[in-house]
Amino acid sequence: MTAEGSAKHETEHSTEYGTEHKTTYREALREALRDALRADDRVFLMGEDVGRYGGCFGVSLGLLEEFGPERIRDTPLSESAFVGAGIGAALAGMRPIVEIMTVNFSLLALDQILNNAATLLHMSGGQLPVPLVIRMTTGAGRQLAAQHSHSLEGWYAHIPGIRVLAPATIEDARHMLAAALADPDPVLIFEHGALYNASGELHPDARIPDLDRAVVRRAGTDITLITYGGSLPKTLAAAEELAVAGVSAEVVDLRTLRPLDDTTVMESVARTHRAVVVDEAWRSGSLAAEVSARITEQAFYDLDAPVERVCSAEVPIPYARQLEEAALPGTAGIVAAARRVAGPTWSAADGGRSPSDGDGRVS
Amino acid sequence: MTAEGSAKHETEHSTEYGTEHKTTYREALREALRDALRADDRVFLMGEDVGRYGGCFGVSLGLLEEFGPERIRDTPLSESAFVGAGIGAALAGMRPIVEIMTVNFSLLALDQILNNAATLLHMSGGQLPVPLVIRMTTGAGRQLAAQHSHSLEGWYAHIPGIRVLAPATIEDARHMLAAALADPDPVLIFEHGALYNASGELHPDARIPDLDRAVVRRAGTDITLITYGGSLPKTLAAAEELAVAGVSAEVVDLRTLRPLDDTTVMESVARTHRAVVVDEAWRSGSLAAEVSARITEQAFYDLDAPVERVCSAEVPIPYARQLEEAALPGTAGIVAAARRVAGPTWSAADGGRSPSDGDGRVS
Amino acid sequence: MSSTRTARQHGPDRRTKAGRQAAHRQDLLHAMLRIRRFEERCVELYSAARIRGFVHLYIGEEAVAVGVNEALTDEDAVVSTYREHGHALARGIPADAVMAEMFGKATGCSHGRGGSMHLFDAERRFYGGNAIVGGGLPLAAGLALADRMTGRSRVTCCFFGDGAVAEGEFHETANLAALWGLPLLLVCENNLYAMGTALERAQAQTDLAMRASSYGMVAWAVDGMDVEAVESAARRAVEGIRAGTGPHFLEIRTYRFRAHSMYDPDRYRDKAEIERWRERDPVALLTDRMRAAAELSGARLEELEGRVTEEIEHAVEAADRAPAEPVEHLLHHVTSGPPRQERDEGVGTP
Amino acid sequence: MSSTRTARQHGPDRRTKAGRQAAHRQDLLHAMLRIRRFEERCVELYSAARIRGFVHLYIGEEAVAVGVNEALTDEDAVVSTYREHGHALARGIPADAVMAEMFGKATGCSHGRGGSMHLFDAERRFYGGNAIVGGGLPLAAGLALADRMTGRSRVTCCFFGDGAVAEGEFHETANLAALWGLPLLLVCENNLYAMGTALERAQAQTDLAMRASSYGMVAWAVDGMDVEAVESAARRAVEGIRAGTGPHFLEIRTYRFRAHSMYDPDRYRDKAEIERWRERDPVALLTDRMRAAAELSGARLEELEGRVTEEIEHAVEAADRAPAEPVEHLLHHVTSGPPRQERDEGVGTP
Ligand SMILES: Cc1ncc(C[n+]2csc(CCOP(=O)(O)OP(=O)(O)O)c2C)c(N)n1
Ligand SMILES: Cc1ncc(C[n+]2csc(CCOP(=O)(O)OP(=O)(O)O)c2C)c(N)n1
Ligand SMILES: [Mg+2]
Ligand SMILES: [Mg+2]
Repeated sequence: MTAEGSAKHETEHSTEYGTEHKTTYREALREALRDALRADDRVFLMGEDVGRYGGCFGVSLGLLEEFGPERIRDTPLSESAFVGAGIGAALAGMRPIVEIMTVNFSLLALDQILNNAATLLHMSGGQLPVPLVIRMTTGAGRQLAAQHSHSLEGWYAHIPGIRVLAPATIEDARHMLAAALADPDPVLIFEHGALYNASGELHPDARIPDLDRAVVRRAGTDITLITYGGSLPKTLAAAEELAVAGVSAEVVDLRTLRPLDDTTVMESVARTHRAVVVDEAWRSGSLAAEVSARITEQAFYDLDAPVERVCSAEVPIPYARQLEEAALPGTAGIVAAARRVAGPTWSAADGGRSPSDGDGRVS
Repeated sequence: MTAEGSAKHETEHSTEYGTEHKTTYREALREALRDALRADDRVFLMGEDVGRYGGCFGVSLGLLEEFGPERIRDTPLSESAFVGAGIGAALAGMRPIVEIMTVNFSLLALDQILNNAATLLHMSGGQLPVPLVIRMTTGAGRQLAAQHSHSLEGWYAHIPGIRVLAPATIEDARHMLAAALADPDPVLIFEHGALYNASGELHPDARIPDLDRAVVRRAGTDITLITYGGSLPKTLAAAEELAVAGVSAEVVDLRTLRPLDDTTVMESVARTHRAVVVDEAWRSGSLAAEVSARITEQAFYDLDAPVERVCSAEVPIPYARQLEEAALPGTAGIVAAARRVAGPTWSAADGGRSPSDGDGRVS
Repeated sequence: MSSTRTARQHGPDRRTKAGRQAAHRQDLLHAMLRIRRFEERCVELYSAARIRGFVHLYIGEEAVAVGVNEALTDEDAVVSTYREHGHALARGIPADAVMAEMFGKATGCSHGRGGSMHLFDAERRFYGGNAIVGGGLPLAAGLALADRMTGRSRVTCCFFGDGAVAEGEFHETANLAALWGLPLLLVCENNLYAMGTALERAQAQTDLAMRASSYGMVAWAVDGMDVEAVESAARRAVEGIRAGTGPHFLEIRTYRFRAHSMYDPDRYRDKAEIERWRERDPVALLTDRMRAAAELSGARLEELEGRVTEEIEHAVEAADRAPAEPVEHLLHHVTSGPPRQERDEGVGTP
Repeated sequence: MSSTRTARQHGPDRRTKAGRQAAHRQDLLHAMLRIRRFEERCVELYSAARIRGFVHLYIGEEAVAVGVNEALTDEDAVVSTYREHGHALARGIPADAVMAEMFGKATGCSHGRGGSMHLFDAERRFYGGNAIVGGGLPLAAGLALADRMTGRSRVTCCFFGDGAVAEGEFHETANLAALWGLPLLLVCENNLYAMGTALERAQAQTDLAMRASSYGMVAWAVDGMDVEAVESAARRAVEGIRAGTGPHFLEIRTYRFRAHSMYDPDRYRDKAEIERWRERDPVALLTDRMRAAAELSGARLEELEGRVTEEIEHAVEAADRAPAEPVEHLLHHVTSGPPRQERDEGVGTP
């Protein structure tokens, strides 16, 4: 992986998930935590099983030994209380990093996030910034069934006053936290559960990313594929397949889900004139809808075809492997959508939805 | 008001908010509750202050006296527990109507709604339908400040397995409940707080609405204004203003926010070729984004201009009147957006956003 | 605390014990009168539509805010509810700033963004103003946690109602605070009702102090109509907290004389019950006690009332004259730093 | 309960008191063995990747499910957690249906949609299978409420862990149930850990029965390794509930011999602690007791084990052969009735 920072349209030439072994997404997250804890006494990590257990996905393993139980603070199963406690501690000058095991449990703390963390600054007329970072795992793909497979980061991206991040690469896993801690306002970081074991090279002179910018992970000319988080590897794989078929796909990684970087998206669409948005959330009301709506609003006259979305089927994610796979966006589905949108057979007449286009829809 | 039921594109000729006095939105809701309680022993109403107090907005006033404290059941301030109890009671054969005072407090029960009510049927392989109705007040406009002014029905419309309703008229307030109770699955009803005092005539032979259908509240030829709930009166007022200016606006009331009735929307857009979506939620990630994305996906080649959205400013809704008004969609803003989209000055060159178009944006 | 500083400039001789007691009682009386008269004025202003939104009056409960506040220093923190005019005024937020906030003016203590339910004052460590029942509790635990972690001996005081005890947040926070030994003073203002729901119809166990003590924290009940009883209980609790014995819980038994909010027709309470409680009006109770001890002359009371009236009328006039927060500032303070220029932060047009 | 019906066909003479005791103990032993062997087999199948997702073993805690279940009738309801194989099997869901569910097959008790964490059986009033800690509690209160309102004398039994007691849902549900006198049996499986967090690091008050009794409900602690002790406690509690004395809480002190889940390296517990608890293995404890009373011969035990093995191997083979739920059925049961044909319910392509 190459470093990417201020360069707006820098391209990722290879992501190498699962090939190299220099480090993993999990280790990169851990190193970022270690750095932050070493750099600033006000920083502490708090959440369920972050200490003795080492984090439910092993991200904080070893940190308790280095930083002790005050700063690597195990909490009871009380999501609302310990997230709220993070808000209060931030108000009182600390720099808490609160881990909610997974997005699925974050609903229990949503009131605190929406009505306190995101709101106090404005409601107090600017008196009370909340420099809080909340990390959580998101996403499906590991046969964990309906209650453990949500992708709700799009909901959080609806909330004014907070920043929402989705590190999709090892670089971002390594460097986003520092940027998040530098933000005076609440930042939510969504780590996709299927990425923890992703391994790859970490460039030594990587810099802290500009959180206001999306990044082009792969340059292309025929179509823009817009995605983030756990869907990035699938989308990059789809782009490779499309290349073989003669379609040059540009892949934009949103990285920051709030505020969205319209500029990077629109500049890409202005070049390719076609776009597909890939998002693991349920289709209706997904972040993909927002991206699609913005493209329509801002780049309508650049478009040669309607924006399409590849999302999860609107079903509680089932346990059985074949059902789960059918429910989630996959490389084949992305390729099919991109071909519909970009393909030479596209025509206004059938709206690009000829029954034979193999998009895998079932009734 | 005229009755509307199965007729798909029936038009509302006058809404008469605040003019006639035959009944009010509040009373219509109460009559619907009374009917339901009389018709079916399994129906009961449960929530904070629904009994002795008469409901925080007075909707259930008098029902305790008629039906007693078992069926008009006051609860402690325990949103998660009493919503969950509604789910359990529904599983055991009751037909509970749970009132959450306002959408603002529903976050405390969101886990129960998403992970139990919406999920049990599918997760159990079809064994456990949850015939539950949840009512709550939504929306801003009464200077109640950030924590009491949310419009989060769009979040709920993201959840597979539930139906989401937004009665915008006295007719719908009167008749949607019966349809909701007839649904074997969970139904959420969002009552806009600014509508409770709306008064008007209730047609005696109004029928139970078809919950799968949106409805055209005003016929028009030049542009489609799509909205729901508390924004309907403002949108109808905007349509009147537009008519004076020579723009014939069709107004579609979505009514059911999940599942969305694409047919009614697309048929209208096919006629008018232009659309504006009005939604009181914050713009990013709003239901308006979903409607816009669908129009792009399904009616791209019908469009003569990009779909626009008129939403709330992305700010915790402030208390001060002038700030709140500036934050919320209003008739002037809808008119301005519609003129941008439909107006003769529209051109591809400036994307319709010439700085002088008076859309009231501030920096 | 600073709220009573002006009162302290006048009155009895503070060099004798009796004089100190008399002077202190005058301070307490003054602090309660400020709240009482401020809110009575608010009722008028609400009727005149100068104040809007939800307004929850504290009338009848003044002894709680005033008594508890006596035990706190300027370094301590306060977290409150939507029924918080009393807490804010006792804490020392100027009446001007509170009234301007109720008017939605730029000079308000939340710059017009909060209104009655969301008063803030970072400098005075007054963290608002929370309109989600129970929503302030976790936050208060966090303020206390920061003090614990940094070794400061500050106390965080969190006010909440009897209704809030039913919320999961109460339970989670009580456990967390007791588990971690946080310097947190939990003040439950038990006014016997949560809106229209009487305590015994909301709580299986109505002895709330007992409920709290089941978390392993010190907890007891106090007569909330007697400001001196509240003060001494709060002092004892705060001492315990500063001594490192962890969170304390005070169930303060009080009563609201008015309806829940301006919208509430108050149909769920017996008029006789209200009358019985009015007989224990905390202002009258203290006034009578002072009169019995010959600590308060009619002239002195008149003077106090005069000072209070003056302060409040000044607040009303100042609020009236104050500028509205300009609409152009709508997007200020959504995030720190200059407002984002993004398209998606665009303003809807009214 | 039906789970032990097959065992009842054999064994000691049930006409004498001693015979009845021996026979009953054999039933209990059989029920526990089924769970133990079923899960041991699951471990193998998980290693072989035939079972996926999160799997939480109940090994060591069998006496809780089996003992409590003895007190319930077919009309009663059960709400469980993600650690629920034991509850499901004790309740009488056929091993075939449970195993097929773990395989994700169409014949599974949730048609492959739930997996290990979400077993359901509407007919047996087994309401799952909830993977949100504390998430089953409010629902259980609702099942009980329906019975209360319709005057049925059924009981709802809700299992949950010691960790769940920290969640707001526990508190809200306990209060609601006590306030309304609901026929609810709250069974807290206190295995001393919530994942890697020991009870004393999660609860300020570790006497959970005492905590529960602060809501005004009957509550006590029971030795969870002794299935007969659990059974008699559960019977007493269910009797009380049926007699109309409202919810009861049992803190059942138990221990999981295995890690929290298949992913857990179990670094947070002392090996010696685990060994100490293994000495009180509920299966061994009962076996020893029966041997001491000459109620269990080696041959009889072998026969029981053989029957259990047969049942489980049948379940594995059947699950193996069973058809997968077709991908075309993905959208079934999202709502009742035929799946909606809407565009927005379209399926993503893998
Ligand atoms: C979570 C939540 N539920 C419901 C409400 C509506 N509500 C506002 S105040 C109130 C009563 C609270 O009673 P209590 O805690 O006793 O405080 P009091 O008003 O008596 O001071 C209710 C139900 C709310 N604001 N938040
Ligand atoms: C709300 C919520 N928070 C966290 C988790 C993750 N989690 C699953 S099981 C568990 C431990 C629960 O412990 P306990 O209640 O004691 O039950 P046990 O596993 O010991 O049977 C945790 C933290 C969850 N599933 N739900
Ligand atoms: Mg109260
Ligand atoms: Mg446990």
